[in-house]
Amino acid sequence: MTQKLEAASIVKSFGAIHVLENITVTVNKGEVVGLLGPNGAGKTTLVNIIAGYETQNSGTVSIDGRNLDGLTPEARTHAGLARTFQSGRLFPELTVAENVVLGAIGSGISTKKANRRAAEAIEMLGLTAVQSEPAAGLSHGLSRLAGLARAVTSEPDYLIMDEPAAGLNDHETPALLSALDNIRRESGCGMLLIEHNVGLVAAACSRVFVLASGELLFEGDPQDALVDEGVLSAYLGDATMGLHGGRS
Amino acid sequence: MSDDLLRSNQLPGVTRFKWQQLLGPIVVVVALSYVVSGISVTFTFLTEGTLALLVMVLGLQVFIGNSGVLSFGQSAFAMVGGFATGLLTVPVKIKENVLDELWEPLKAINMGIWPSLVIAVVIGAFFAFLTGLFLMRLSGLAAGIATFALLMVADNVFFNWRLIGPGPQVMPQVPKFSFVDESIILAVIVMVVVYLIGISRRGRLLRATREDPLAARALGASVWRLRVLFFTVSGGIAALSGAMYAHHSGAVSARDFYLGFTFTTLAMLVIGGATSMWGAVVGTIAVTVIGQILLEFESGVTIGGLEITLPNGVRGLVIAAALVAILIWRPKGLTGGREFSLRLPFLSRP
Amino acid sequence: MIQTILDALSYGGIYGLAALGIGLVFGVMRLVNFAHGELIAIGAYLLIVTIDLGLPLSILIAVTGTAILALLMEFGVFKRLRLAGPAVLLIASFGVSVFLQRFYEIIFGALPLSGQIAPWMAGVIEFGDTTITRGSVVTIILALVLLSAMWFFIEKTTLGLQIRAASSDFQTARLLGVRSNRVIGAAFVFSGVLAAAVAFVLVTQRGSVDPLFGVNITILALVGTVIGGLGSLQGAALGGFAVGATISLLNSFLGNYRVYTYTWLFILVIIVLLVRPGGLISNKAVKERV
Amino acid sequence: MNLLSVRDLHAGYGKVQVLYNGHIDVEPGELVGIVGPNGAGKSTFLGALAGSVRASNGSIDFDGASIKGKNPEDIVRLGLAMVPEGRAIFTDLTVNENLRLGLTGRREKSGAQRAIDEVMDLFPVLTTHKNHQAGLLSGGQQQQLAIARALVSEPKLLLLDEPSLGLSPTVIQDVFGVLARIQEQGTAIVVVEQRAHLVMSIAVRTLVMREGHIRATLSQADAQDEAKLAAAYFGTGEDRE
Amino acid sequence: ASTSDTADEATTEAVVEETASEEVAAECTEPIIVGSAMAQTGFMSPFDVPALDTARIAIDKTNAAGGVLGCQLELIAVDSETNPDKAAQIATDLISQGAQLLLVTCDYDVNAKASQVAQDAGVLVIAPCVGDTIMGPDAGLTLGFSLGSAVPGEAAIMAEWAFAEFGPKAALFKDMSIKYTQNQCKVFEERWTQLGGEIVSAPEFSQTPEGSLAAPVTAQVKEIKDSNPDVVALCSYPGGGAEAAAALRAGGVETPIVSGFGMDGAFWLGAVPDLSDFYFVTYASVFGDDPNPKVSELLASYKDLTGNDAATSGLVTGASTIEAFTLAAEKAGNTNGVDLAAALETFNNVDLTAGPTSFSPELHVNVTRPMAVMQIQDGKHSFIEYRAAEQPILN
Ligand SMILES: Nc1ncnc2c1ncn2[C@@H]1O[C@H](COP(=O)(O)OP(=O)(O)OP(=O)(O)O)[C@@H](O)[C@H]1O
Ligand SMILES: Nc1ncnc2c1ncn2[C@@H]1O[C@H](COP(=O)(O)OP(=O)(O)OP(=O)(O)O)[C@@H](O)[C@H]1O
Ligand SMILES: [Mg+2]
Ligand SMILES: [Mg+2]
Repeated sequence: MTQKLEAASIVKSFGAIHVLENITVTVNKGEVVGLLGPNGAGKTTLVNIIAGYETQNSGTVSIDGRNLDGLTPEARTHAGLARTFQSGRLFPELTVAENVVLGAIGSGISTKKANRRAAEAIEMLGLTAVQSEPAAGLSHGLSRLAGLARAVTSEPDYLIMDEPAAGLNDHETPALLSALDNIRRESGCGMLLIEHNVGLVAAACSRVFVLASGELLFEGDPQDALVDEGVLSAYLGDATMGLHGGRS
Repeated sequence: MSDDLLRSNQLPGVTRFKWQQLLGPIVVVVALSYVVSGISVTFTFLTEGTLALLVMVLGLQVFIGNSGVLSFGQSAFAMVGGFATGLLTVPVKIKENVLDELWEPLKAINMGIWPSLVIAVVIGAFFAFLTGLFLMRLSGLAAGIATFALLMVADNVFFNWRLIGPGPQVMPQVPKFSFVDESIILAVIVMVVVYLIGISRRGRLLRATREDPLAARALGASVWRLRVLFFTVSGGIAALSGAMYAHHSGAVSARDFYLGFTFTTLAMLVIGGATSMWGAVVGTIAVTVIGQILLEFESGVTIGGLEITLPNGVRGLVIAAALVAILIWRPKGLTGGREFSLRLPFLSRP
Repeated sequence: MIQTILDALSYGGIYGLAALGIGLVFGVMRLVNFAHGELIAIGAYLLIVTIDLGLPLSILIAVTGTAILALLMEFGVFKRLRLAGPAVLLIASFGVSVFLQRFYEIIFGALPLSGQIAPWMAGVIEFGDTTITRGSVVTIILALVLLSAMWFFIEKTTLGLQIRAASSDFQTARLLGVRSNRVIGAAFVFSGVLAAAVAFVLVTQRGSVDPLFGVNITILALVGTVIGGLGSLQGAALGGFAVGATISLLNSFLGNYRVYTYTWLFILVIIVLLVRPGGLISNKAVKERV
Repeated sequence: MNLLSVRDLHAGYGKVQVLYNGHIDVEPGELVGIVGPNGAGKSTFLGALAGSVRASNGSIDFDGASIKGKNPEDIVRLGLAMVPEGRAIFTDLTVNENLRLGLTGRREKSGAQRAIDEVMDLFPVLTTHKNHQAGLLSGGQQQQLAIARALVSEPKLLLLDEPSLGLSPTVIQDVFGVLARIQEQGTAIVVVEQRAHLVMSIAVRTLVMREGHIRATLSQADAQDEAKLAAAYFGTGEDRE
Repeated sequence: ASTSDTADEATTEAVVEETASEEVAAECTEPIIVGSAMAQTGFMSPFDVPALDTARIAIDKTNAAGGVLGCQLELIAVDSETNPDKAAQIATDLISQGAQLLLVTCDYDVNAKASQVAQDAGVLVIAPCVGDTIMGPDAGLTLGFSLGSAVPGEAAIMAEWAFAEFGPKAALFKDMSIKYTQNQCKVFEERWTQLGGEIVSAPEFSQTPEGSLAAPVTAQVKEIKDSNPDVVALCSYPGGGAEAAAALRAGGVETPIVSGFGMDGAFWLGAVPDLSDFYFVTYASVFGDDPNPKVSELLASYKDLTGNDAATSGLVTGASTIEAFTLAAEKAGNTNGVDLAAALETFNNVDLTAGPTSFSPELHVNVTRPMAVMQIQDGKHSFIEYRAAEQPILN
């Protein structure tokens, strides 16, 4: 049996609003998978369901065949999941280093090892200069990186990232890309990457899912997605715009 | 990242044990206690009472400071501790005179202060654990009000139920501590416990839940379990404080631990800075000092040949105003919520 | 039985009214204002001290005075603590509360001041076997009228919207042009007016005022505000009402175990909170998204 | 005459100095961009203009009067509106209420409803979620709301801090389309953006910030020159103005 | 603020009568310090302040008459703010300053800690107007006394007088919020049934620590009304007591109400306009019609000193405290706490302003002393008679 994170046949509605209609998304261990879709498509909701912050109406979430339904977010973390938040959610009064190291402490890694993991993550994501400062004072972009660093220190089997590159500029995203690649190669974890930066997704992912209005619009190779008719009309529009500027 | 930094396990910006953070406050408390209590019997009395309050504030700090959940419930556990030690140590004859409706088996018991303290702490922690199982499901203001409800229930029960105490009366003749040293030792033990549990892995995780409970869960922190654990410890410490208070003043009654006590100790915590053990120490000292100075002024103080006497009633007024002023001046408390440090004088701005 | 319900209604009415004022400041500012009780007390003092000028003038003075004190509290203390956490605010409001209690004691003495405000409110209306005091009827009507007025003001007017915005994110509201300090001041003024209304009802009932006049009702109304529903005025009024009515009902049903009224009341409070942490009315449940 | 003219502006948080020597000129109907790496001080610069970050030194003249040291609520009433970074919507109010609050700083009280209708047309999600609690919107929807809220005040000068954050590609197109339109109608705009290409293609001038200083000013033509851009960004080569 | 009173030169006749000491006043180097840790602010202050004032008056008078054992008395009073712990600290301080007599708050539950301090230091401690027999050996306070008239006597008088006046069916309206009111109704009930009366209903209520009703009392009033009593014994104190009285009348209970010292004074009448048929048993009348000349004289001095009329009659105990101390010291020949206590324990109907006063080694509070029965009619107070308990109820 392949080792994978699977959200199978997920249905979710908030009252009358149907957000996810029978969505199945899988992430194999060691694989980077993209999740695309217009605003309000249900991407964050799906992440919340996988991580245990929302309960689906039906469908199951499992890791390596182990059913996670009904488990609390913290239990899912101990089962090998880690996530970042679309809105950052650092611990504002704690220092950046403390934020990062807590990722490891929380999943029960020894203090010594936790410190080493944190030091590596901090260095890898370029946070060394601010590591002793309280997280509250971070600029927007740095706080997103710190959130990512916090998630990776827990040595997860599967890492879900909700728009990690939002607020990073065209020069910083390549650095993020290589950092992600590093992490994946070292730990062999599977990654689910939510992004609106299609270029980043195309470069990082071996597969993408495209959600729109709660339905799965596309699943497959990222390059194919970029030219898919449905994806273009629902999501990308004039696709080049978001990527490289150049208004015609 | 240089290798020796890694080897010495000292990642800058990360919480870790520092001798000065523990010893600094202890030295301050011990030195101050001996110096002040040496002045006169009155000051010995004041010192002892303040140490009992300090233990309470430390008990509050360990829960409120680390979890960020406002709790009024610790006063209920102080009440439990005070009553427990009272019932265990008051002479049998006094119980017959004053506690006529007391449950028979309780009437006969009489033991020394030290075993009684241990039992009081255990009972207090037990009650905190029991109630914490439920109350710690709540957060924010709901938790604040629920713990407040706990205090009201405790007050109402202790104030009326003559089977387990003196009802609306005081329980007199609680044996007193013989020396100030006893209070000092207890306070130091509590300071060590509070500091160590605060910087422990669980303490750090609880602080993460304080900042953002939802994000903390994503790191694997069970908010409820952590809170229950710290609530229990805090309840045990509060019970110890209640018991120390009883052995300090020689009497105990439900109203000793009611709103006045609750808010005085909370104010001490907030004024010192709720997020550090040092804050609890500084807050307790600061509020006591202000109160004592005003008391002296009320009796007339001569400054540079000028006799200044405050009229009665102004003392309470000025203390309240001073507390509010400190909060306005330093909303994070006098220490800014940081632990003791030799480099930073504690009054430096955050 | 009918009598019991009538009693519960009228007792609940006062607490509902008190909770409305607390709920206004609490709902809008997330400030648990312990010093609300001292607003009630000053209202009562002013009524008793000036009643010789005639009831209408006396009420006018009490309402104005209470509103001014509320404003002073805001500008003197709470405005300066805008960025402080809830624990700090709570302790500060408690400090203000104690300060004012001492102040009243110095000015008016520790002994109660007594006087007769609107003695007609003590009279009873009888329906066959059951009776209800006129004061209770007035209280319930007053509570309903003020609740509607406040609800309209907060939910439907622009100033109300600005108050809510300023309290939920002070800095951003300013960026949009909301004069945050002023609109929050306005909310305090209204809470002062509501406190004066409670003072009127209470003082006609108790006949005297002392420095601790407002403490108990404030504590209970605060609890009511929270169990009623965070941030909702209807919730606050309902919660206050529920607390008052429960006290009254427990008092009838507990018989000679009445002294334990508060024990049961507060156990019920805990149960309500555990079952509905957001309060009884969470229609406008302010949820948090991850 | 310049609508906005800033000289020698210094700003920071408490004792921490973050912005040094900030300067910018914006004429009516101009769109000026600001780019720079994380932590460069871009948001601080905008905040100082809008009055939410305290400026310690220098001058800010807006529409012929100095606004340095003024309160944000007064500045917005003069016609300078800002879309802050990270959405800053009122999460517990409804979408509609958020929009109505945008009217507070509006100078002309007439036409308010028309302005709201217009932005609702621009961002259809706002109509569908009109009476929903804003905090429940998705990230990108919230960002649209934040932009819409600033638009209803119809300011003379609009400051946007990373408007594209979290927006999907089509919506980014829409937003920049709108910016181009209101710019044509005479509104001046300052945009902080991470997507340098995006902003440079429509901005007359783009300031490049690094470490609290404005290191370069690039023209629209420069934007096509990758080497020049990179140089300005990373401080290699001739970036001093 | 602390106050100290020493003698002026004027000489008035000594209050000291029979027990005057044989010894000639030795050369007295230092004044005898009387320390007060009573409450000058807070909820006990309405009781404490008048008593403290009359103690001051009595000290001046004593000093003018030559003092005690040839020494002048000096009063040092520090405000305890009705806070038991502050009181204990102040007591410690006063005793370390050499206080030979400590005055404490008129409520045992508030003064217990301060009293214990004096007890442990071997100093005589007197609570001028505690009305509970606990103040004394029962609580381990062999050096603790009260000059008050205790509930076993007070409530017995209430029962005896009301039984004689109104007949056999009584309702109790019990305030459960403090020990004093609980005991009051307990004693009343016991004495009433001893007399052959019947208790027809006995509902309870409580007040909050701040002194207002904790819950409405309509149900209780109805219970009382339905039981159709001849008299209602109201065991309470204002403000909740006043609200309860108002509720009785509003609820249609028109029968006479009898109460105790707790309901003394006119300050609470605003709650019950035009109250009639209300009776209470207390120390003396402060409404100008008390037949005891010592009381009238004291009330006059009190008015001179403070400018106010006394609110309640508890103040007579303040003066009596100093009178008793003086007599005891003269008898003991020194101011050692143990000797003073022994001297006080021999008091047998010693005539003080508060009335004839007796103590015994078991009982350090008076229960047999006559008390004033007062009436309120149309909101006006008047004195009826002095009356002693025929049979105090000690448990
Ligand atoms: N708790 C909730 N109650 C009601 N509606 C909700 C709730 N949570 C999400 N929604 C709605 O569900 C839809 C999907 O939201 P979600 O955040 O998952 O979108 P998304 O794909 O992450 O979008 P974006 O790219 O903008 O972040 C949105 O329309 C949102 O308003
Ligand atoms: N509230 C604050 N308190 C203290 N320092 C702050 C605060 N806000 C920002 N800073 C500091 O000011 C500097 C500039 O931050 P700013 O937010 O202006 O950067 P930015 O250019 O907008 O970055 P980004 O592109 O990541 O948003 C950073 O070093 C940051 O740490
Ligand atoms: Mg999203
Ligand atoms: Mg920024």
